[in-house]
Amino acid sequence: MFDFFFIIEKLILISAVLGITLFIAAYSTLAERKLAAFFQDRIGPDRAGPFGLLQPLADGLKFLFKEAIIPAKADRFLFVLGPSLSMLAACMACAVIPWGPDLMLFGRTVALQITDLSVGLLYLFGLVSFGVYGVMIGGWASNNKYSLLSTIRASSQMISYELAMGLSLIALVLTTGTLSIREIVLGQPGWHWNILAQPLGFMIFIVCAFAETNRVPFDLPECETELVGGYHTEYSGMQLGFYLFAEYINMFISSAVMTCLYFGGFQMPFIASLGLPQNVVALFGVVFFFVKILMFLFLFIWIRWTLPRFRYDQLMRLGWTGLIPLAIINLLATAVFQLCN
Amino acid sequence: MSDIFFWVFSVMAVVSALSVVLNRNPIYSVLSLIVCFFSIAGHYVLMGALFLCAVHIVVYAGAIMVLFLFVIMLMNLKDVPEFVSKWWHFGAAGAAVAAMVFGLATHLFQSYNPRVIGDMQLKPIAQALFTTYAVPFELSAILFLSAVIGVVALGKSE
Amino acid sequence: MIPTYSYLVLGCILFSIGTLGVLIRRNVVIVLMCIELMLNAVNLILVSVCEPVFVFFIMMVAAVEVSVGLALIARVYRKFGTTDISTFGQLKG
Amino acid sequence: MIKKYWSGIAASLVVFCLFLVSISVFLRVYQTGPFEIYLFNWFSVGDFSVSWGLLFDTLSALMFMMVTGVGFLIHIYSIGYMHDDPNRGRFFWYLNLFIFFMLTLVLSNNFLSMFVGWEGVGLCSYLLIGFWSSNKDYLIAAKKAFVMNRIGDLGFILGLLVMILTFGSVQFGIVFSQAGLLPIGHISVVLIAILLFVGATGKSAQLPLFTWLPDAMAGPTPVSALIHAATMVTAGIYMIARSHAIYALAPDVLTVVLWVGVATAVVGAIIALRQSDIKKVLAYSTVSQLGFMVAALGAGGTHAALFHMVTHAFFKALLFLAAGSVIHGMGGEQNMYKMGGLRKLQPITFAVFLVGALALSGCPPFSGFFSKDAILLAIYQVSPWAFGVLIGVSVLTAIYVARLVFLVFFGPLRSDVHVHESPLIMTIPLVFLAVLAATAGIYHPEFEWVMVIITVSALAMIWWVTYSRYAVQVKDDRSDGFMSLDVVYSAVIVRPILVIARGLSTVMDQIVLDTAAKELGQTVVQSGESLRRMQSGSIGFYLWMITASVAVILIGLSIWPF
Repeated sequence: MFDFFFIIEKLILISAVLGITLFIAAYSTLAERKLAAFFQDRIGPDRAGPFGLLQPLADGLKFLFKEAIIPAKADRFLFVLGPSLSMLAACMACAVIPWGPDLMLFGRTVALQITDLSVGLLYLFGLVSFGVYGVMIGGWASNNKYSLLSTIRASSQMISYELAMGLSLIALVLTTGTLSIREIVLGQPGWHWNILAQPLGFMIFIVCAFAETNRVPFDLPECETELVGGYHTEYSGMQLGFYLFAEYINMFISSAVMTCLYFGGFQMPFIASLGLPQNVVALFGVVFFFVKILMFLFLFIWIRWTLPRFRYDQLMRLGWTGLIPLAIINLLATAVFQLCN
Repeated sequence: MSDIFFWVFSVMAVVSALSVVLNRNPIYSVLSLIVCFFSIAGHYVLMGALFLCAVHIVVYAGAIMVLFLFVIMLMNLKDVPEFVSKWWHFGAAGAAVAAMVFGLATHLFQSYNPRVIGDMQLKPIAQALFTTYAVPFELSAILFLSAVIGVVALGKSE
Repeated sequence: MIPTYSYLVLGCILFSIGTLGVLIRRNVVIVLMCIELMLNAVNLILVSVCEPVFVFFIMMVAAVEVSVGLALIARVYRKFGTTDISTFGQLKG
Repeated sequence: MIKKYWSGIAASLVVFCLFLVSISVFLRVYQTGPFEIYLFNWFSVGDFSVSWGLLFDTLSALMFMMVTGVGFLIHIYSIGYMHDDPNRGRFFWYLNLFIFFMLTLVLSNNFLSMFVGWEGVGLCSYLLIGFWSSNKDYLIAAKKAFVMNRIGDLGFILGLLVMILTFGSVQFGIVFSQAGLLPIGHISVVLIAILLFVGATGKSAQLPLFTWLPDAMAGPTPVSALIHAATMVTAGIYMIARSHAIYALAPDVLTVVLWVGVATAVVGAIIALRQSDIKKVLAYSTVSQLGFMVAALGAGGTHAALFHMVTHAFFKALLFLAAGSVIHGMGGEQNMYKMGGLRKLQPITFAVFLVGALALSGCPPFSGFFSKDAILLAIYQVSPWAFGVLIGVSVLTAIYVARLVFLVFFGPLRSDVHVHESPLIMTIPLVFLAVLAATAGIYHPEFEWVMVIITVSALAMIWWVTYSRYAVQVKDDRSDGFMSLDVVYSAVIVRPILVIARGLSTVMDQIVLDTAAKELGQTVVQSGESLRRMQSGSIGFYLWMITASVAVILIGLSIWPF
């Protein structure tokens, strides 16, 4: 009944995926600082290792060895639960991303995906909404008014932008006809990327992705000028590290999701006509996938150091009176288009 | 294998449901209810209703429970006495529930006919929703719309 | 593997726990949550007899009920300053 | 600019699209015959089930086209008429809702969904009559219309029940084919026919339920034109025409229908003679013309009735809208004795009004002549007496129409208002309607030359006589209370009942009944007092009661051996 090799294969895959995710998330913190320095004509961190390449390691060790203070009036259990939930939700999203085409190893077909859920898109959507809990619980448990305020901001912002995100996803599902991420990727070979069918949907989605990851220009929950440090004001040590790290993981995952949904995932144009062996094709696919993801990560960082932050009411107005009607129009147009076909 | 999961999920569901009812801290009640919903979602997976599971999580864990958490955080509910005051209320509640379960049991167990769902696909459900149940479906859309308007009207401060 | 009546029994247990909560809790938010629990118990039984469409309708109604209910509760809280169910008596006939 | 008009434009566009649909439907019905569209199953109770469906045959396609066509023109007109009303969005909302319900009424393939439309148009009428809700009189008029209609609706509902009991269905096809198997004068068929006619009496403003219609003029003028002249009031006519298979089996009922129609025509025309409010004249004239149609139905002249219904829709809508244009120009004045000489100040309105007036009074080249002629012909074959009465009514019609025209458009202006012609957006629909009102008769060009000569000479005489009386030297003969049926009702029914009641109250009530009633009342009050404690307002208590009741029911069910 148990396929021993299957288990081994999946275990290797899971650890590889988690490792790569954490690695990229760690190094995107460095990239963030280096790029910020570049944009501001500074040098940036350069002390830890050559060109500061060991900086993430140093940061991680610092977080690990600092004392994790739990405020006296905080709810101890929830205070610890909050960052853990954030981290968990961020990491769980890796499970349905198809990282590349199938490999042929030792006579077995190895799918480079932890699991191909038939409702993968809904799974991702559920995780996005689940991510709200980490912020809410942590902020409430801190028993600090600034934390609570930014918690309320964060959660209402996430809920508002989830709507527009869901609507743009429904329009995407109308064109692809499937909820499985793998099938969505396979459905856009060569240059037939979904961005061409759903340009407006993609625009809405990327704005919502920025809002869901609390990145500038939507980083109101962590707005230092108004709310001290945001929902993690009271946090320190590794728990704070979890919150900060979860943000970078979310950034990475949402880049991967956007690539899969709208930019063809691991699909590479012209590769099919070269007649290469399948494993090589798969390797190229993985590399190309990561190239696209890195470009999105660059976009995230670029925007952060370029745009100012919204005011809170502007943010809400953009969500409710801008994006949601736009998403509904997009959905209707897509539906009509599909009906005519 | 699925036997073990069944028991795990069932025990989780019952314990967390009891925790919803018996916990004195409303926040913990909400969290217990979330756990309970996740274990019910686990049952759905066991029954092969993957799509229902996903929708269940998106709707309940993703939307409804967030609302509860929101409301409870906004109102500081520490000062409300959590349980009914008179001792006989507990007894009466137990009796009423017992009577209900007895009545339910005698009826349901005769007509209960479980079916193995296997792989409950999205397409047949959607087809049923848009053909056989088209009218209730549209009506529930209207219900939703009126709820949205109603909530906005209620939430507005005069 | 899984006994025939298991889901029915589980559903009934959850349902009665929910009912119990409705009857013995005084915080109206918790009462609403217990009603959600009851609805989910019913959902579980319905899924086990393969009626997915009804589950959808119950979910829809639950979402509507919760949003309107919570809005009402927020309103009542603003007016009376409490969510204790035993203090609401304004609609007395 | 656009912001001010967008609600009207959007609403009009919708109706225009419907009108295009109606034309294509009509052509299809004309070419390939009637067809039905099944929509969905509404509900099933036991063996009885009702489904929604659309039936397109000549009758419904004709109504479809008329409702949307006239409706569209009136929508356009309303854009101009309501342009500075702060609530015009709501107004167009109601108008569109009305069109929806009217089409439900006309296009449904069974009596029950037809009844939904029937109630719906009543509701819209209520909403629109009371549209200017700051005026209390208008609200009372709206309520009156609603209640009067409800009396008729009760008849409709009872008729439906008898129908379901007899035939087990409300589908047109099944009901009519099964009714054909019953003998002539079968009691349930007669009952159905009478009860349905009661319904039609309410909706189509027949004696004795017509008094709501003149009061309904409280609404904005386009509403009067659309609902209370062209569409909703024809619902009763449509319903009787639709169920003529049933009426054919109940000849006695047909006689009743005929004479009710004749009486309504007479009463309406007489009252119209002495009104001073321009819209009231037109309202009573509508009552009178509806009487013509009902009389034609009673005489078995379904085609004549429908023909008159269509032409009447055109010229009465035209007249109302032109009257609206007059009122608009006069700054809201509706009293004809304050008008006069508008022929030079509002030339377009005058021209179209004249067309409508000639059509209404049955002058030969215009549509009214042909349809009225057809009705009179149909009635002559059944009852010469009714024919004679209706000829007299036609003369009365010509008189009050001439009076209206001369009072409004001729002579000197009898007030100091600055009168202006209405904007193009109002006059263009008027011109369209005028063309229709003038030419709609061509589609049924059967007439006797004798009738033409008689009519023309009679009209000429009437117009000559009335000219001197109302245009040259105004004779103030208004008497708004005269023959108002409300007065009659109060004298014949309400007063005697009050007198009898007063007499009874001294003898029976105070001595015999009071003690009994007091005791009974005490008991009720006391039991209510004790029951009132059930409604404690406490949600917790209610939840307890619910749970306990469910428990009791469940246990009862399991103990009871079903």
